[in-house]
Amino acid sequence: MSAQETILDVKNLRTLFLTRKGIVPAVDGISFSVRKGKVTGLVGESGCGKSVTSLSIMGLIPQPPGKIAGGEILFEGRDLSKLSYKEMCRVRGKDISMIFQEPMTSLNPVKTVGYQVGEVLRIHQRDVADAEVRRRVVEMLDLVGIPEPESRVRAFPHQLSGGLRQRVMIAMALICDPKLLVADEPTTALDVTIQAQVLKLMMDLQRRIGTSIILITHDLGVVAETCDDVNVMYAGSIVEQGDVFNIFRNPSHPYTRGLLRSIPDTGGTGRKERLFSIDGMVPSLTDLPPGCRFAPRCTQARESCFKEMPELVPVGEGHFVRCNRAREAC
Amino acid sequence: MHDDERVSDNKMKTPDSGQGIAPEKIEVKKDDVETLFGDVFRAFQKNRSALVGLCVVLFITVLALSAPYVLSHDPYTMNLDNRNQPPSEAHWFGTDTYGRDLMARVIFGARISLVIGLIPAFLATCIGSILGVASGFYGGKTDFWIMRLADVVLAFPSLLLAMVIMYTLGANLFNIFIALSIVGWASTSRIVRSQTLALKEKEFVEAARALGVKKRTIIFRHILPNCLPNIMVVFTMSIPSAIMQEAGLSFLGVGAQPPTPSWGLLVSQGKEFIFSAPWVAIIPGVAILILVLAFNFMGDGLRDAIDPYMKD
Amino acid sequence: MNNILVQTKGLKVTFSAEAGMFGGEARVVKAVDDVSIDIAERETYALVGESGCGKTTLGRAILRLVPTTGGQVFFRGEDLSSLSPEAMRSLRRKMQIIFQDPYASLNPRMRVREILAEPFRTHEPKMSAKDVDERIAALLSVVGMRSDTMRKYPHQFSGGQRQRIGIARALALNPEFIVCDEAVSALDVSIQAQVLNLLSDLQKEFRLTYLFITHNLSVVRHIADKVCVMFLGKAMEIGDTEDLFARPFHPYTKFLIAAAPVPDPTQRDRERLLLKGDIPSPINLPPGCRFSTRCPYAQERCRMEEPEAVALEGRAVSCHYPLV
Amino acid sequence: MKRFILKRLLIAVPVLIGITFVIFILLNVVPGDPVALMMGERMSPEIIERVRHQMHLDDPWPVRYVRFLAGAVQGDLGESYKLQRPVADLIVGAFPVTLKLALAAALVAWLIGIPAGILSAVKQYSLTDNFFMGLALTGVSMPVFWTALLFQYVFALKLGWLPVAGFYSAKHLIMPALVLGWSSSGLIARLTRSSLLDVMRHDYIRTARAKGLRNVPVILRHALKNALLPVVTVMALQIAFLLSGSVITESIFNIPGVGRIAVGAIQNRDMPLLQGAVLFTTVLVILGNLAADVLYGWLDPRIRYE
Repeated sequence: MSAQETILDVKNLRTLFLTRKGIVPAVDGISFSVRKGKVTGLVGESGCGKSVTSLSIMGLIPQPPGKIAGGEILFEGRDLSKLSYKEMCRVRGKDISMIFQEPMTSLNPVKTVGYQVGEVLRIHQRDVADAEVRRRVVEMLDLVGIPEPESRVRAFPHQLSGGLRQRVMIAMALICDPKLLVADEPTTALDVTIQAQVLKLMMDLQRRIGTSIILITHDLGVVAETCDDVNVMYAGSIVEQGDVFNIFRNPSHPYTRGLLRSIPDTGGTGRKERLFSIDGMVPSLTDLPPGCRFAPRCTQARESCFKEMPELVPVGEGHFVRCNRAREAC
Repeated sequence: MHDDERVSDNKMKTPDSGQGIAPEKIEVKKDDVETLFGDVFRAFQKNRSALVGLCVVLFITVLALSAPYVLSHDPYTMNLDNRNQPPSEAHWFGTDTYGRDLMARVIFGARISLVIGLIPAFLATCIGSILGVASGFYGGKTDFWIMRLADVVLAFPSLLLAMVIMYTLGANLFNIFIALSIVGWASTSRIVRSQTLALKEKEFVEAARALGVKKRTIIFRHILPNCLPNIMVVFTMSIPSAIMQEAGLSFLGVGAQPPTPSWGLLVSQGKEFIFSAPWVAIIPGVAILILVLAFNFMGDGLRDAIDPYMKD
Repeated sequence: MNNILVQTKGLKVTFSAEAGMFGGEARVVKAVDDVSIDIAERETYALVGESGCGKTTLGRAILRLVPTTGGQVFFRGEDLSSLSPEAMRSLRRKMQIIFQDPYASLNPRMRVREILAEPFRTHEPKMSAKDVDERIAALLSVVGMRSDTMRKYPHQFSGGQRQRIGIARALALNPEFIVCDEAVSALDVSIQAQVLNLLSDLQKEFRLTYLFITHNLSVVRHIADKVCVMFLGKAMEIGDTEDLFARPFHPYTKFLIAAAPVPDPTQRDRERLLLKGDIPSPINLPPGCRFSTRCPYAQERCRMEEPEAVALEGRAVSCHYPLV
Repeated sequence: MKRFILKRLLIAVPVLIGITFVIFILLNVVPGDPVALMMGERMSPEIIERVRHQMHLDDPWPVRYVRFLAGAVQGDLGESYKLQRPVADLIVGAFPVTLKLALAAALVAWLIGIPAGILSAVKQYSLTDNFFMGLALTGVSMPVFWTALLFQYVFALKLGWLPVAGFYSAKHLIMPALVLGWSSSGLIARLTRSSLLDVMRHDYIRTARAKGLRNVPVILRHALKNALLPVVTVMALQIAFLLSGSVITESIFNIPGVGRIAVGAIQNRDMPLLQGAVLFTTVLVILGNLAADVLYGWLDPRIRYE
């Protein structure tokens, strides 16, 4: 992975939440990088820390109770976690932008769509004329496939369907030609046929503009369709990292394997057979087991797995696994 | 039930190979238990100002209850040689226009304010909750008419409505109960109604309907217990407003009548001498402020503790 | 062929979008519009479709949890609308429901014991407290939970565990028919697999019939015997699962299947079938076929004339030009 | 939007009829003979009976109610027993005074309440927040009549800045408006704070931050308008509160407004005058609520473009 130019390097990031029940290490020492012009996936189940990672990159962790407790977020060599508030504001929306899961609630209900998209331009290019903003907004809405963009700029969010709202979010995110787009479950709230449209749109635009994308999702199908690199997260840390083909063809962490086998109907064969399922449940982040976090649910766990947290070790080219048994034949 | 055995038989059966249905271990922390009492308790535990409010209320209550046994002066005994005396060692709060001990009158006044605070607030909360739940749960015409009735009551400035009721019924303490209960139920019913509407759509209510649970049972088993924390908050919040209303009515001469030592009346009687003997009017006012503030602190604390839970 | 357990004939449910107390044109949403399905005993029947297609409403209408405006529901040949309220109440023990949201479906102020005792208190008021407790313990073990969970409150459990409690409640009265309304949609994949396995074990164990409502096609393909694809209140295509997935006759079915992402990166460059536009608002349905505004094969006739369901190789297809 | 306003208007009609009914019933079942009260105890029974008949007080109550309604619609609220003048004239004469007081008080309440609420929300849990919220809670816990006396004592007697009572110049308005507005500002401040805090938790605020917008513009452009929507409604409800409060304020500061008329009418058992004053005030409240609803609908595009 290092061979190619990277745009973002996350090194040993730790994000904590201070709650009444104690310190919650939502993200616990994760490292990954995003290659220029590629789509990097963060995949995992709820509570694994994937959204906290994205908010940490954006500097949008609510403080308090959240806190970035360590590590570096190197964006083109600059550590974002060390930037001043004002500097970070100049990065957000311009160099790095973000789209969120809920298009229903992520848009301000009392402002027009045109205003909200145009606002990004106004923030980052102060001298731009109103007519120019308007022209760019219409152009952008057209680009993301919103019909009749001239009249839609005056629409309010509640007048649009969920799919169109998410397109507005995408227009908003891309209007300043960001170098990195962070997409947090961008299609989870959408219907299947709309999801397919939006994913295709994102991929087309990505290819055209060359933006790098961090795609956060729990849906392995979406990962397989879109990502170049994949990071599988479990209970606040990355358990497997690698090229999408490696991950799907040769999943090396028992959790990744379990996840893939838990999907009903892969390949359309196993109807009516029992599904593979991972026993038990994700450990509470306030009360993590001492060794490998997956050990209590792992069918192949040995004694040593319960004692110490394994390191992320290479098992192939650009393919890393956090498992004691990774090097054994799986 | 012809096929009882099916489930019972299965009881002894060990789940096969465990994949899907292996029993899971669950750790429980005892302090997590979700009861109304638990909520209220935690509210006071967490919120220092709520605790202070509670202590002040308790202190005033104890004082008011023990007043006849502790006080050396009688609140009704006049001493015309001793009119409008400033606070002194013999009379800590001074004396009023008729030479009565102001401290005794203020402390006895606490009894009125506490009773006025609790009883009409309680009645209003009960009436409002019942009508609110009925309105929200049954909907349709019931809802329409109850809510229009609430609109009518809410359209009156409440003090004015209470004044008119007192005008009609005659000015005395008992009628204040009635007037304040009539005035107070409407806002409670609106709050309870909107919460009932939200709860009615919840899936656990639908599950009860799917089981064939009767409507009335659903109300008492599922709707009301979930409204209760909010009803508690509304109740606590309506106590201070009832106290204020009584004081206002008595101040205007349409509430408690002399020589009853109602705080509002005390301020009203003292206002003639605000320039010569300001303490006569100011001290009972301070008493109102302290008691109302204490109740407001309590209510605030309770709401802060309960609201975040009710939101999700 | 198995016996029919549950049947709907021309079922209709309409909602008024605006309660018109003072007149004013009440806008009507046809949430379920003339749907007829037959669910055979011991099979899993899936209702699948996107949001607003009426699948959830249909499930609730079958259980008579929402009022119907037309058509009939039969349970073992008995018309439910002809039953007295008392008879309906006692029939409820035969038909149950499992909900989507494991957090909203359990009363937060009741302990697990009270939640699971409710079916018995409703239908077996004479049962002793000890018997009820025994039954609850048995139920908990059936769904794979320990009986000491009885003392706990719902918020002390994870989503998957809560869903098990919901399943236990549905099973309490030994029903024959269970509506699973998006029962696994809110769960993570690994937990979803656990619950799906549990559901199919229980089906074998207790000879259950499921109406499985979901938007997730891979779940449908895994669990269902028969599928009804719905779009804006109407059944577009009904058929046996394997058959329907292998060779969809209705254009909507075809595009719906094609839209689901495939968890296999080697297939990412396959030709993609994408639908145009959005799902139309259920308030102003287009004239003619309601799918015609999105359908790439739509002809003049489709925009004028609403297609009737026609039988085609053992399937029911509501399309003028099925893809045979 | 038109539908929305129409619906509100239609709901206001039964409420209006309801309040006239309630007022009528409450005031016409009052024990004690108004005529006897008006003419003194020593008048002979025959004359009293004749006057009763002349005033139609011997008709059954539904007839009297309908007559009252018909009169009220035409602006005829009867004649004051005590002052022997048309009630409508008395009230219309006094209304501008009350209106001035209520508006001045509302201005005070908003000018104190809204900025205090915003500051508290922005600096949640800080010293500023605690200070303002403590002040607000004290504000709502102070009885208006007592605050008024306190102000009189301090500003009129001790400092001599303002006149004690009466209503002759703008200077006379300052103290009553402050007293009345102060008690209402606490409520506005608390509501503004909680509403703004609530809005700040919404997803679209995070979106605005993700655009690179800084804190102050996020609040001004994205949070404030949404947060003030519920405050607008409460400000209209405050009209009821201010009118209610003006009953006490007017009688303490001896201001010749509608509130003082009502209190005087009670003291003199002047039923038509009391009836007129209450009806008038209540109609004002309903109009205020209606205005708030319309304003809310106009401010919120989700309703405006329905």
